[in-house]
Parts: sequence; structure tokens; C-alpha cells
Amino acid sequence: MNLDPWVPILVIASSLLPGLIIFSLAENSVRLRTGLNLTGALLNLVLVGWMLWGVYLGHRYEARLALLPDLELVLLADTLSLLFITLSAVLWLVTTVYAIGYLKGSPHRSRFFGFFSLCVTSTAGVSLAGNLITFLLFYELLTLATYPLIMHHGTEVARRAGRSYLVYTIFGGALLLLGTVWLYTLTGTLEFTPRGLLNGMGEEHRPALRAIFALLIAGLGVKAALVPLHGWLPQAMVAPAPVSALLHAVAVVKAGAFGIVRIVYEVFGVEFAAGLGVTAPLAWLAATTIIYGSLRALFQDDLKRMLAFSTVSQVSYITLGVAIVGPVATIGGMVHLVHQGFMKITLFLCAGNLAETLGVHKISEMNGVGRRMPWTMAAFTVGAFGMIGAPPVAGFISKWYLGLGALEAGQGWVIFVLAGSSLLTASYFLPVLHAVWFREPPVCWPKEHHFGLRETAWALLLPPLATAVMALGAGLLAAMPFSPLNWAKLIAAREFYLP
Amino acid sequence: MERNRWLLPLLLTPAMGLGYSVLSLPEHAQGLQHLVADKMEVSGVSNPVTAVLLNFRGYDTLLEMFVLLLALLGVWSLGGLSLRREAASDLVLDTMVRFLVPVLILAAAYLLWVGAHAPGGAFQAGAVLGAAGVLSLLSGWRCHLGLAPLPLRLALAAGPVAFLAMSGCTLLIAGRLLQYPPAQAGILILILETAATVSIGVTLTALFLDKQHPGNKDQT
Amino acid sequence: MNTAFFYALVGVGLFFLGLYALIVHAHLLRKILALNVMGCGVFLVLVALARRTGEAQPDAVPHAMVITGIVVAFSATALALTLMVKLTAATGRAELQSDERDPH
Amino acid sequence: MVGVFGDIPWAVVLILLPLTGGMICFLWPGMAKLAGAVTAIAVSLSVAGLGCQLLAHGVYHHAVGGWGAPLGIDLTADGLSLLMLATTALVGLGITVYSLAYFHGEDMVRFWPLWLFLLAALNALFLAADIFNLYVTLELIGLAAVALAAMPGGRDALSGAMRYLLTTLLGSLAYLFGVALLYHGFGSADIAILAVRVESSAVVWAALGLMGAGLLLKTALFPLHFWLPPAHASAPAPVSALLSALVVKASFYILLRLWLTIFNSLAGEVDELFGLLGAAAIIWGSIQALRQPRLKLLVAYSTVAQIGYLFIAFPLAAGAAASVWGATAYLAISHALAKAAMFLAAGNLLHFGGHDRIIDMDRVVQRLPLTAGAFALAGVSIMGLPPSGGFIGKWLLLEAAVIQGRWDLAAVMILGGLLAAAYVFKVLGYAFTAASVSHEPQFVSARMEWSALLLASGAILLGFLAPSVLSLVDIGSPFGIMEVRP
Repeated sequence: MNLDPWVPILVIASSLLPGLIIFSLAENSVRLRTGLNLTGALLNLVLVGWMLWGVYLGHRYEARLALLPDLELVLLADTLSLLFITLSAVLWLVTTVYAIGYLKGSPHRSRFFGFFSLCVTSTAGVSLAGNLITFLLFYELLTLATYPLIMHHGTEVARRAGRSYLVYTIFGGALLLLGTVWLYTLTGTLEFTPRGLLNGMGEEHRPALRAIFALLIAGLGVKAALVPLHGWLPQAMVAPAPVSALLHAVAVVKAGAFGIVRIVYEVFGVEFAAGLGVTAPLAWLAATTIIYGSLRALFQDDLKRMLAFSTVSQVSYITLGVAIVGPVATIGGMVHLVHQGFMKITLFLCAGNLAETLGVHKISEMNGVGRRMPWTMAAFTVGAFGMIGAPPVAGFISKWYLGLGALEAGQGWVIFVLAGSSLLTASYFLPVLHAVWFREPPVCWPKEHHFGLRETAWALLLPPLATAVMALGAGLLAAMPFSPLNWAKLIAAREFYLP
Repeated sequence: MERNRWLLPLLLTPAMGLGYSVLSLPEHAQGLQHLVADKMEVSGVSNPVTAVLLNFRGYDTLLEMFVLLLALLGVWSLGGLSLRREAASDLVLDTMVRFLVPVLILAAAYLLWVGAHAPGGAFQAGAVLGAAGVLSLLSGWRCHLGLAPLPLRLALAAGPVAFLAMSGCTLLIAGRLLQYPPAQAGILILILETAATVSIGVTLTALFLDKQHPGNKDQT
Repeated sequence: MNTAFFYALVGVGLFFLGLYALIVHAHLLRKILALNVMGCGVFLVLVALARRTGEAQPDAVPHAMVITGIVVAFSATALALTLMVKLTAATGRAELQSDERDPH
Repeated sequence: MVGVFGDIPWAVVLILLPLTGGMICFLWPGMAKLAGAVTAIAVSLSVAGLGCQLLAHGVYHHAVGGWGAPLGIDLTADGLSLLMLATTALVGLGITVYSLAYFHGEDMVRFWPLWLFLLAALNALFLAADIFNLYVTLELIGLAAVALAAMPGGRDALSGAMRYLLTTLLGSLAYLFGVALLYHGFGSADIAILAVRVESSAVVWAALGLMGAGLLLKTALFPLHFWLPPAHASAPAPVSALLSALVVKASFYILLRLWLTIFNSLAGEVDELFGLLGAAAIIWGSIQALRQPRLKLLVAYSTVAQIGYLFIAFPLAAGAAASVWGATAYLAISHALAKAAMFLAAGNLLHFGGHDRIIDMDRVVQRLPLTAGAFALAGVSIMGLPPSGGFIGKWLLLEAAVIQGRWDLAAVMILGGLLAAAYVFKVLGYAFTAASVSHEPQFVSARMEWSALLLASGAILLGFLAPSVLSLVDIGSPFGIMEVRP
């Protein structure tokens, strides 16, 4: 019996089943819930590792289920999906550990972890989707699974944030649906195909295809927080810190960016898209978003809001890499999908630690916090330097390849965008770092909790340290096999530019 | 009232259209008359309307019995319609009812019997029986003391239950719903009609039993 | 035009007369009566047109349909009247609230 | 085994069983609950039996009395009938389980016979092949439904039921007039015979107008929906669920049947009109739902909107009949499951808090998680988000609309989905927050919560069953010949 088709199904099940069981658990069965969570996350990681190795050796993991008489749900592990799912599997484990520590003793944890698992299930589905309808299904599921997480506190503010989130995402989902249906009526298939499934479409369809592209990108751009569709993201900050971390680094925002990658490369085909003339506007949109996000971040005092606008800016690097059209830029965009995840999750987990341990939420309250929480702030510093793009942190690699790719594709203006964005990023992160390390701490913190000799609980401290190490490692060890960079090169080589 | 100004022409137009379409029907049409006539011999009765009601389209009549029962259930569910009169005895009414009720019951029996070969039948007989019941109620008559709720319900259910039983039997024996063996069709139809008459008559009367009445809402 | 069609036309007239009354009158008893008039119109059409056989015997099937229809109409009227009585007892008026009336 | 069960006339059993069950409830009220539960289960099993029969032998005919049409009455079961029967049985089972816990004392005695007779009438309607027989079943359904809707007895329920009764009677009379014309015009009341004999003439157009108007009124298509919200909102929760999920579908089923058979060759412009009204229903119903302060009214207006989707199919059917009607049938059954679940969930919330004001719902996500979950899952299907039955139906309709270049209809469907999301999430948003005024919560039994949740899960599960369900519906090709995709 060939087990290969079952692997992607097992990956989905490894987070779905624990999630469904957790819903039914009583609030105080902490041990069972924690066990389920960690087992699921570890199992998920093992399975993904197995697929990673298998795909590297040329295996094909594909599962199909008929959805309609002539349309199937497809789960497929290829190099591109593995890039994303590996990221989500690793960060899920990290975030789960963190969330267990973060939510210790707070109410409604069964509900929280249930939806948390569903959220990861959807992300896994998004990455493993082998055609557009499967993608759409998990993409909408992601919306539904994240909503209760954003609403978790049940306050009026949370309700408004949840509403705003839905207004954007449901609207985006509707556009995506319309675009998908339209595409389907033209092609009769929605399978993701290396080099695009539209190759060979006739001249007469070009206007329709442009409209479809706009619909799909607008639908995905909501989650990818492309300007002007980014409005929900800063509001969604009311969610608990692990949720924010997951939303920004892996799940929602990345799902949008990943979708854009799929659409441009595997539905339209990047050269076909360039021929349609739709990549240039996309590049401009991404560039605008990058600059706009950085500018807005510059003027925030709320730490999480600043990080949110930083996300708006940073995620668009992925879109930019896609829209530049060229193998090297592709590598830059792809690898940033992973790198941004490591760095941003570090920053958010650190922000969560500050809020949880010291009650610090604002940048103006962060003076001297490095002396009180040196480890946390060290991780934060790594993340911040990564965002700026300073070597040797991973962010540098992304920007390097993006810049090279832009030059190779003859789009020099991108260099200015990159440089400008780095400058802006530096100007909102460096003052923070300065305050953290070199200013005098206040006499007392807004709301301090003590954890004995440690600066904070282990479950809160270890995850950001781990991700900071990953961010560093991805930069330092970029030349090693199975590094994100090499995997991105594999994608570029295997899926896009070799015949 | 001004909303009615345009209502009249608005209704006249479809009325004229409908009138025209009725007139456009052919002058002569057989309908199913010949088919009915052909099968009269095996229907068990000689009155075509009864044959259609209880044999050819007996299934409609089966459902019909339940329509009536449903109406009664609905009325009872709302608490019933009260016919109780506060006035004491009215000699004229009382005497008339004493004479009329037996006559009506007789008339009902006759109508039931005659339905097999001439106009008449269960519905007509039931209606007359119901009239007798309502008259009795109007004159202040109440359920007989011996008449417990279950018997009343059984009388109400007689028609539907008879139809159900007949359905079950025909289904088991002939394999078809309400397919009577031609030889016994006449007697079977008479049984059904009798049960239906009882049901209809009692139902028409029972509609006017109100909540205070012992015949209704006896449940715990 | 023979008598069958005359009666059928009267039936059509009754139907629309009833419909007019149903819309115009607010009192529930009138509405219920109007529905009964409409029903009579339909029954008349059914029975009248059954006479077109050109023989002594009219078509029996519509007659049976009308008997069925009468029982249905009767049952519905009984339920409607009860509802009306209860509604009147509950609201003090034998009308439906005009603010929620049908938007015809 | 198969041989013995294969020969049982399941279709007839489906009618006689609930009639008998109802009769037992009437005669011996003490046994009402038992009879109700047993009947609901037996009906579900019988539908399964009928399904096997249809799969093995194709369309099922039963000539009642052995006469056969046109003299007698026929019963027919094809894929479409089977689908509706199965939906009725499933939703009915869920509502039965719910009602076992919901009704007590006198209400219980009143509810069970009415419900079982209604179930029988629904089954009879879906099996009928005779337009006059359809009239009788319609009236049975109407009377049972009104009696059920009037059960609470208060001012709202009584006036809602009164309005409902007047409307449903008017609709039935218009339908009966159409029956009279068709019978006198073509000498039969049998649908199949009429479908062969009917040709365009004044009588047919008059019948089409009368029957169409009557059935639209009963189906509550905008602007004939005025009676629906008060009646559905003021009835007891399980009754609201029955009315919205099943009763409205019954008259739509007749309309669809007639349009697919007798009026098949006519009615091009009428199709456009239906589409227009359907679109208006979607927009108007959704906006009204969004504006309602009370949950049950919101759900009732949502029904008005969802009915609109069923009529969107008419103008599209000319291009791709089978897939469009398949989509419509799919939407109808998904809506039946989802809406039943929604009303049951609303009933739980009403029972729990003593009111159904949306903004005063007090943290029900925490306190009644199963009910909130049921509402949310049902909402997913109503919105047409994947994976759900509602999504499948909407996808197929959207596909047809885009292929035929009907961007107006596509836009309305998308907009309807957005508005549905708005009203569903309005409720869910307040379900998370605490209310300003707290109240003494009432106990809600587990059966009431689970039956709502299971029905809602059914609507979601339908999202994965499309290939088999669609092939089942196609038994006897009720929608004409399946067209081949290019």
C-alpha cells in the first residue's frame, strides 16, 4: 500500500483532531490539553520533516477528494508548499509553548486552543492546497478560525476589531471567490501548475484575465495587508500576544502573501503575467505598501501597533519579489516568507513578554527595559536588526537577493525602495533599541510580575530565544543544505525557470 | 380608500383575461367521463361521484379526512369555539331540537345509504349529522355523562382510522394502496363511508366544544 | 355560448369579487368570508365546466374534487374563525395591525 | 434480505407511517413522545429504503387503487423527490429530538399530532404526481403549519398565524383555480400526462399565472413575503424551524416541478421575472435581517433572502439546466438544514436568556458553546462560505451566471453572501461580549443543544457530499437531460 497520499491528510489531521478534542475538554483539564497540543505540534513537525525529505528525494505526496462532479479537493506537497508548511509547523510548536505559558490561569483556554489548532490546520491546508478551490476553502476557514481568537477577550474593543477584521476579510473572500469562479469558467481547471496553468490561453481572453488577476490579488491582498486593504491589521492587535504573533508571522498575513505567490507563479505563470502587464502594477503596489507601512510605523507609540505597521511593510517584500519577475528576485521573495516569519514572531513574543511581565505596552515605557529583561531584549534586538536588514541576521539575505534580482530584471528603482525602507525601518527601531539598552529604567514598572531569579517564566522566555536563534541561523548558515535560502533556490529552479 | 382606486382596474384586467381563457376552452370536452363510466362496473357503486371519491381518487379522500381532523386539532389547540348560551331553557328551540335531531340522524343515514347509487354520500350525511350535533349544542345539550373523552376521540378518529386500516390491509393484500377487490368493493366502500360519516358529523360538532367542556383537553 | 360557460364566468367573477373584498376590508370576518366567496367561485368553475360532456352525465371527477374542496374550505374556515375569535379576545380588535399590513 | 426490503412500497409507507403515528398521538396523548420519536426514526429508515429502491430500479411509481392515471392518482418518486424526502426526514428527526425536550404538558399534547400530520403531508406532497392531490397536501400542510404557528397563543403569535392562514388560503385558492383550468383544458390532473398534452394557449397561460402567483405567495418570494417574518418569528422554536426549513420548500418544490414539466416549454419572460424578484429578495431580505433587533426576526428575514437564491436559478436554467437545478436543489436542502439549526439555536438562546434581543445576549459563546457553535456553523452555510452545502450551491450558480455572462445575478449573489456574513457575524459578535443587564439564565437541555449542532454540522457536511448527492438527484433525470461540459 502506498502511504504517500495519506501523509498530507495526516498533517491536516495532526492539528485538526487535537483541536476538535480540545473543544470538548473541560477548562481545568490542563495537563491533557497541554499534552494534546504538544503531541499534535510535534507530530505535525515530524510529518512535515518526513515530507521535506521525501520531496527532496522526488516523492510526490498527493491526496484527492471529489468536491463537485468535476472539481476535486487536492492536497499536494511540492517544494513551494513545503516552504510554507515547514515554517508554520516550526512556529506552531514554538507558539504553542509560548501560549501555554502566556495564558496560564486565564479563562476560556479550551476554546482558545481549539481555535488555535484550527487556525494551524487552515494554514497547513493553505500551504498544501493543490488547486485554487482547495486554497479558497482553507483560506476562508482561516478567516473563520482566527475570528474567535481576535475576539478572545470578549470586550467591546475586541468586538469592534473582530468586526473590522471580518469586513475586510469576508469582502476579500468574496472577490477571491468571484475571481476563482470566473477563472474556472475560462479554463475548466484550477490545478496549481508549475509555470502557470494559463500558458497558451488565447489573445481574446486577455482583458478577462486581467480582471481576474485584479480580483484574485485584491482578495488575497486583504490578508497580505496590501495598501489600501491593510486597515484591519493594526486593529487586530487586541488579540492575545500569541495570536498576534501567529497572525503576523505565519497564519493570516502569510496566507495572503503565499496566495499571491501561487496565483502569480502557478496559476498565471510569471512570464505570462508579465506579458499581460499585470506584474508591474503589482510591484508598484508592493513598493507603496512597503514605504507606507514603514512611514506609519515611525509614528506609533504603542509597541504592538508599531510592529503591526512594520508587518504591513515587511510582508510586501514577498509580493515585491514575486512582481519583479526574475529568478533571483523570486529567491529573495520566497526566502523572505520564512525569514520574516522568524523575525516577526520573535518581536511579537518579546512584546508579549514585556506586556505580561512588566505591563509595558508603549514604546515610551521601554526605557532601560534591557536591564530588567536582558534575554528577551536580546532576542528583540536580533529581530529588529533583521527587520532593518543588517547582516548577519536573516533579513539581510532577503534584501540582498531582492536587490540583486531587481538589478537583474532591469528594475533599478526597486533598490531605492529597499534602501528607503531600510532607512525608515532603522529610524523606528534604532530609537527603541537605544532606549531599551541605554536609558535609565524607571523606578517601578507599570504592572510587574516576579518570577524568582529569572526575568520571566521559562515558557515565555524560551520561544523568543529559539526564534531569534533561528533568525540568526537562517542568516549565518544560509549556505547549508535545507536552509531556507537553498530551499527557495530549489523552488526557483524546480518550479519556475527550468523547462 | 384611495388605495382602492387603482385596485379595481388592477383586478379587472386579470379577471377579463381569466374570463377570456375560460371562454377559449373547447365547447365540448369529455374530461374523464368515459373513463369513469367504463370502470363503474368494477367500482362497487353506481354513483359516479361516489366512485371517484371513494375508489378512483380514494387517496384524496383519505387525506381529506386528515384535513378535517387537523382543523379540529387546530381549533382545539386554540382552546375551541364556545357555543354556550347563558340563557336558560328556550321552550320553542328545545322542542324543535327534540324533534329535529332524530329526523336529521335518519336523514343522514339515508344520505349515506343512497350515496352508493345517487347523489349523496359520506360528506353530505356527515354534514347533516354535524348539523344535528350543533343544534343540540345550541339548545344547551351537553355531552352525555357516560361519554368519556377517549370514546369521543375514537368517534372523531373513526373515519381516518378506517381509511388507514383499509390502506394497510390493501397494501398488504393487494400490494397497492386502496385497491379493493371488485367483488367486495361495494361493502368496503360502505364501511369507509359509514366511518367517515360518523367522523365528519362528530368533528363538526366537536369544533364547538370549548375548553371547559369535558370532551376536550382531558389530558393530565 | 352555452350555460356551462355562463356559470364558469360567474365563477371567475366571484373569484375576483372575493379577492377585491379580501384586499379592501380590514375586518377579519369579512376577509374570511371573502376567501369563502373566492372558493365558491373556483368550485363553480370546476362544476360548470364539467357539464361540457354533451351528454346527460356530467364529468364526475370535478364534482368529486369540489366535494373535497368544500371540506378543505370548511376546515380552513373553522380554523380561521377560531383564530379570529382568539385574536379579538387578545387584542380587542378583529383586525390585523395596519402597520404590518401587506404592502400591496 | 435485499429482496424482502426491496419489495416494500417505501413511498406509501412514508405517507402512512406518520399518519398512523399522528393518530396514535391524538388517541392516546400519553404516548405522544414515544410515538413521535419512533415515527421520526422509522420515517428516516423508510427514506433510506426508498433510496435503495431508486438506486436499484430507477424511478418508482405507485398507482393508488390500481387504476393509474388519468383516472386514478399516481405516486412517483424520482431523485428530486428522494432528496426532498431525505431532507424532510433528517431535519424532521433533528426537530423531533429537540421537541422531545422542548414541549411539556399541554403543549406536548398539542404539538405531536400536528407535527406528525405535517410530516405525512410533506411526504405526500413530495411523492404526489397529480396536481389536485398536490392541492390537498398543500392544504394539509397549511392547516397544520398555521395551527402550529398559533401555539404560543399570544398576541404576536395569533396575528402572525392569522396573517399566515389568510395568505396560505389565498395561495391555495389561486393554485386550485389553475388546477381547474388545466383539468378542464386537458382532461387530466396527472402531471406527466399534462406535460405531454399542454401547449401554449390562453388557458395554460392563465393557469401558469394563477398557480405561479399562488405558489410564490406560499413560498414568500419578495414582495409576497410580508406574512413570513411575523409568523416564523413568533412561533415556538421547533415550529419556526419546521416552517422555514421545510414548509416553505414544499410550495417551492411544486413550483419547480410544474416549471420542469407542465410549463417547461413556456415561460421565458416569467423566468426573467423570477430572477429579478429573487435578486430583490436577496438584497431586501438581507438588509431587513441586518436591521432586526431580535434574533428570531433576523433569522426569519434571512429565510426571505435565502428564498431569493432559489429563484435566481430560473433565468439561468435555460443555459445549463441540470447543473443549475442541481445547485438549486442543493441550496434548498442546505438551507433547510442550516435554517432549522439556526432557529433551534435561536430557540435555545431565547429559552436561556428569556429574550432574543441581539445586543443583550450575554456571553453565550462561553455559556452555551454548543448553541453558539450551531449558529456559527449554520451561518457558514447560509453565507455560502466553504466548506458547506451552501457554498456548493452558490458555486454552481455563480459558475452558470458567469458562463452566461449574467454579471448582474453574479453580483447579487456575491452581495447577498456579504450581507449574510454581516448579519450572522453581528449576532456572533454580540455572543462574545457581556450584556449590560444580566439575567437569570434558564437551563437548556443537552438534547436541545446537540440537535441544533448536529443539524448545522449536516449543512457543513453537505459541502463534501456533492458528487454523490447530485448523482442521486439525477435519478430519473428530473431536470431533463444532463448536459455535457465542453
